[in-house]
Amino acid sequence: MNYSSFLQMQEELSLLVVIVILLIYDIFAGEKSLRFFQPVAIVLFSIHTILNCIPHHPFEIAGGMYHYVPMLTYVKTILNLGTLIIFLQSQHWLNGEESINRRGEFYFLTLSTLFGMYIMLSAGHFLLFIIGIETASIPMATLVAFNKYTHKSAEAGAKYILSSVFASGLSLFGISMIYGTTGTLYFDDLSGLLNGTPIELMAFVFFVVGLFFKISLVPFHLWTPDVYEGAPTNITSYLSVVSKGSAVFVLFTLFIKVFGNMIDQWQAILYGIIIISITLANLFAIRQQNMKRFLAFSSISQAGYLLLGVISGSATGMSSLVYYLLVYMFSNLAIFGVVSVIEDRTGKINIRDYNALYSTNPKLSMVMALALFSLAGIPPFAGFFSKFFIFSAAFQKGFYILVLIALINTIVSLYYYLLVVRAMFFNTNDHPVESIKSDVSLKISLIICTVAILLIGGFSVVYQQIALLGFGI
Amino acid sequence: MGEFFSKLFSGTIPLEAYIVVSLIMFFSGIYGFLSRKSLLMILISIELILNSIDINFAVFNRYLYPGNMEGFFFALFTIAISACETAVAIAIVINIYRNLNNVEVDSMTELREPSANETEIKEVNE
Amino acid sequence: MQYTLLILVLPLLAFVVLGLVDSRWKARTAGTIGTTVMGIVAILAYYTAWSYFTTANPGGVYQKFIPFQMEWMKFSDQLHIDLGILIDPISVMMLVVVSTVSLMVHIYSLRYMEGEKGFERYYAFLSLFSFSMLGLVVATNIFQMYIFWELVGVSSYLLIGFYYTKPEAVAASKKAFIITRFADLFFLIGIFLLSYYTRTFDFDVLNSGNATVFAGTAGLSFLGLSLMNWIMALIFIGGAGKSAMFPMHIWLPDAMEGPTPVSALIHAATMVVAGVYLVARLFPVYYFFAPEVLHGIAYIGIFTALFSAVIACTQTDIKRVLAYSTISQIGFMMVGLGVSGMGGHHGLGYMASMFHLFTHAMFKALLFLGAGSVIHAVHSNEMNKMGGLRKYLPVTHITFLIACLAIAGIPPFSGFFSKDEILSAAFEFNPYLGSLLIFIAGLTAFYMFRLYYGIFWTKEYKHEHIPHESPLAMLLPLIFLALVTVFAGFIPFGKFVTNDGADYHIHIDLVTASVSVAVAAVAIAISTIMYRKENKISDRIVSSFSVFFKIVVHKFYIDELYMFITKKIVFRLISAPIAWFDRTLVNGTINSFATVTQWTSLQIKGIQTGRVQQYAFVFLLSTLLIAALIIFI
Amino acid sequence: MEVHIVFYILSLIIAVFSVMAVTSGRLIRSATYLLFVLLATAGLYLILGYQYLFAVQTAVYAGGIMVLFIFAILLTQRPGGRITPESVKQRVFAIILSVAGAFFSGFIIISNIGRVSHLVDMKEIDSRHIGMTLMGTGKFQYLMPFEVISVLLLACIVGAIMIARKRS
Repeated sequence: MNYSSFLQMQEELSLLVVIVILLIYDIFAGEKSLRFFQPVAIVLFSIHTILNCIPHHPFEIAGGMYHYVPMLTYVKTILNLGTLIIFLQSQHWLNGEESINRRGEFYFLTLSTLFGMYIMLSAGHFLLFIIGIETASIPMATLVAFNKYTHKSAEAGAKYILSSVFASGLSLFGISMIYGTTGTLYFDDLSGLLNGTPIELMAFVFFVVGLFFKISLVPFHLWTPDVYEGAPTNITSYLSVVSKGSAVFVLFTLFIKVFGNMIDQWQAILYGIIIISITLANLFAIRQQNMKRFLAFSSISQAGYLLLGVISGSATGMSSLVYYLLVYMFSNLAIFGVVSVIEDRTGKINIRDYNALYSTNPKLSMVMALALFSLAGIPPFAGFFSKFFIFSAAFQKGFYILVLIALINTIVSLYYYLLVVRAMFFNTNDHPVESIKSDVSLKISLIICTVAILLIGGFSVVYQQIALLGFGI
Repeated sequence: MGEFFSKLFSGTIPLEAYIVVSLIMFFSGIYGFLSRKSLLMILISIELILNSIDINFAVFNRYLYPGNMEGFFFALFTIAISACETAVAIAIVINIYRNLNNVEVDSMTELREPSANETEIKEVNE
Repeated sequence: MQYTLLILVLPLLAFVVLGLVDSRWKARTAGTIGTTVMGIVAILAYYTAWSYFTTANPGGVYQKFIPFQMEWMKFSDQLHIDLGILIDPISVMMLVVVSTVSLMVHIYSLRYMEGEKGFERYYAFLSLFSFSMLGLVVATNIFQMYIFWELVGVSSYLLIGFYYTKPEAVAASKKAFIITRFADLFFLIGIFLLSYYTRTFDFDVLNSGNATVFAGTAGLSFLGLSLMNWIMALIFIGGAGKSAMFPMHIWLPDAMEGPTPVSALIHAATMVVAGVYLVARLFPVYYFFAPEVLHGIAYIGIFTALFSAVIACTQTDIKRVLAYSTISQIGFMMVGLGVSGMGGHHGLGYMASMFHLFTHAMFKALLFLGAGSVIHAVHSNEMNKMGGLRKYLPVTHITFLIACLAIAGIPPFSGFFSKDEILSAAFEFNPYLGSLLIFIAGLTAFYMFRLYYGIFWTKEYKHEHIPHESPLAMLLPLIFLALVTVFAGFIPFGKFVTNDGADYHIHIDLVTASVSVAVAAVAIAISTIMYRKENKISDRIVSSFSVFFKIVVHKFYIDELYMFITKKIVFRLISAPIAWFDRTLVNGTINSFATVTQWTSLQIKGIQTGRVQQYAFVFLLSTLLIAALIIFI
Repeated sequence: MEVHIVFYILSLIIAVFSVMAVTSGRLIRSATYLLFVLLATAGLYLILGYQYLFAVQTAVYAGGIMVLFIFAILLTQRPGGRITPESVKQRVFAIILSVAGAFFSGFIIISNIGRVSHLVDMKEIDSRHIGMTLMGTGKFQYLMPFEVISVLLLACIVGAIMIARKRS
């Protein structure tokens, strides 16, 4: 019994320390000192992020139940950064009358789900994996229902928990069948044992749809727009960036590590799913009038692009995927930051309300336009390079038609991203959103995103660092 | 006929029998989830789904891989997970009840694709 | 030549400064900053050109310089994206063209755009556009070119949509952006394929004519065309999108909704010639490895030239006439490239095409700015609201006339020289092609003078206010460009720009020249008869039924017959249907893609009902289907 | 022999009450049927020789989850009230899909499980062994998930309380 080996799980332990400190602070601090709760939380979490951003040597503990590879540090850092930005963006909302009593819970629950994602990423065993994924999704439902006195949020929470439990039921069924045919749940052992017999294929499909659900791929996406619309905006961005990002990465590692022998089959599945995800989501996105639903469909189609990195199953695919994730995160968070501040201050959430935003809030609309251009993949913004890399990764593996379809879809997506740009810059409005004075933390978050969108495209260091680790799974 | 019965009652209970039982439980759960209107009924169906998976794990472990206790522990932890899910789900259902004054799944349709007609699209897209 | 970096950095800085301060400065300050910066850039470009052309050909052949190069993105060990500045004859020439026209537009806009809302923003976008166009021109590799290529698209989107109170302008900007982006898709696929097989983006390597670079593509073909042909065709589609070749030309006429100086900058001299520049840049690759595509380019070019020249005859919006004429002239340039060979006399087409690019940029910018001056005076784009303006706008009139003569190919104006070289090259390639091209040149002369007479002669339109000549800031660019137009033809262009870098002495082919001048003169004459004065032929016919005036009548009958043939038959039966085809079918097809997409998206909304059980149903059904599919298939 | 009879009885209970639990018209009856199913499942664990699992199943499900259900039912339903019946269309679709799913997966599993199945030993697994396995850090030992799930439990408790607690 080597308990001290657990001490090697630096990232998880340090996150737990943050969680515990915040929990104790929230419970025992008086009214007065609670005023500093949010700054303290953010500072603590930033320290945690900074402390854990340097990759170290790979190791595994608990008999291979927990894996660490350097690439995970990058992925976890990306998730940390995303969470940090969301914390920064949610300040004003949390200080509102309705939610101020629950801000302690907000941080606790968010960080718990983040912890779940950590575990999910590092797991080397299906049990630990399932616990991780459940930790990442069950408390998430309570976050979705966070504005519990509003009908929409409550409904979104219920929809999320029901869909999520249904998905995890199917997933668990799949795992039980995997266990039934192989007798082990360790990823390392499984890779040699699974070789695509019918029962394994069935088990695989049942298992993997649980992840597809989390990534919200068509046709497992139906919950997404409803939940995105109903959830508090900052939670929506958390769902669309952090939760989705971790799931995509895990999907990649599982496909390679556990289901490597079934590569033909899962490539076939992904092939179909990528096409319908991108296309259908684009078709839906065109007609949206609610900003959050719009972003939901946009993020579904972005998930399709992310899977292009997975389908290649190569080292370039992996590094392009992580890079794409990074860029997608900054772009999406910039948009969500703007959307959340506008919703928070004015309650306006329709795209029509964004008409002539530029005339009253030039900076917010500039940030938003930049991020939209980045998502649409227009050079020289970061989004272009990430798309280019992920397309080349798929291209190199011979998915020509798939890349072509994805490329054509970028035109459709350009069309609807331009709808928003046009609304902000070109359309007229008798009652535009009034001029918003954003708080410091939001400003910081938006500056971080903007700088990142501009710089990640401008300097190759980031990509090279990621590519250096190559196939670190 | 007699042979069939003697076969039924001798030797070990076949693995398939357990699987059939668990499948019945699983798909009754699925049926309940897909068809019942009350949110609480849906939760009950979920319990059935999760419970049937526990049986799978326990049986596979006992019959096929008795060497170690993977399935046993998986079942054990699944019970804990389903307890968590139920707790949270029930809290959310009660919250729904507060907001809607009922627990019917059909009344949760405020979040949906707006029934836009063509003119609205034109308005947006010009 | 390190200072060439400044050519890129300065406009970018100007954009950042003007963009960030938004409305804090007075409009005049912003305009002055933008114009000054562009002035410096122009001076730098001229200096670069001067020092390059005087020093860079020690052995009679121009060398390439890469004064600045850095690695930007490293994708894999062999494949990396660089950012650099390439100085060679065509890039230097383009630097001069872009910076000159851009400077003129900057100066012109000081007064033209005066008082417009968002004046500072306009200058910021102008700087951004100049930056991206200059970056495109000096790109050292195809990827850098692509990046700036797209940036040009973005900034032109912003500029065309500048009049955002006009819904047409907004729609046009989006259309322009999306169609060019669609074309760029193929460009990008071409780049994908090219880099995949050659492992390089560098123009230097690609243009070396070294077959080993393309060894990876040897023997590969698809649908009967070799892979290299496919790649180069895909890349050309990108160029065709930006250069408005048929059938992707439809965005250009619509884009005329933008401010007129913007049209002068984007749609005359810079963005639309990017496609020509792209083909010229990759000319050795086209010539050695994809000759079929090169010939295809010539045919697409001539078809587009004819097609849009015919349409130009029917337009009444003066900017649209100019737009179609631009498309037509770019078709000429494409023909020049398409028929060209490599080096010496064979490279005539290439040289001519570049020459025409240069002269066309000047006189077309002049035409657009002149049109802007006219629009400024009468506040309308429609030809029937003009007429008789020569009295009120003397300077505009003269400069416009010079430009018209140049585009019609009348010596000694610059257009004559460049067009004549293209014609000779085309004749050497294929006499039929050459003849057709001469006919199109005649057509050009015809519709340009139709435009000219329509604006400055014919019957005077009753204006509410008496039209007045534009202010000096607008006239100066007109005069400058007119001077360039008059004298540019005498530049020994072959000395500077040829595809092998060696000196080529231009000699005018007298036969071709005289034929083409004659055709142009006849076309102008016809135009004069038809449009110089308002025709009242029908009145005259009524009043001249008297037998005594039979001869006179007879004379008029010829006139009438002639009018009948041209106006009724040619226009109604040929030009109008082509214009209709263009509006309805080509444009309609593209628009219908959008409609179909929207329609589909409307039809499928039923999936998203808001019922969570239905979601679960779809979820399980898809799971089972996927499982069944992969198990049983 | 006895074990067979017990197994068949338990299976029958599970099969019948599973179906009844999801078709019954009254919530409280459904909950009761669910309880029967859960207890019968616990019985199956006993047949398999997993006494510990039996205990956990009984305690957590019957003792914990069922109580939650009863509370929730009492909170949200009028006593004796029936639930609004479902539309026939929805039921038919649900039946078709679940029966199809059951046959599909049953067919795949039964025809492919392909190993001779027999009970090796029905010996009770002693709790010391269970304890050691649960607390170990080596391979096939489960301290790690045990620790991690505590975070899940805590988070769920906090989340559930946050959602369920009344406006203060």
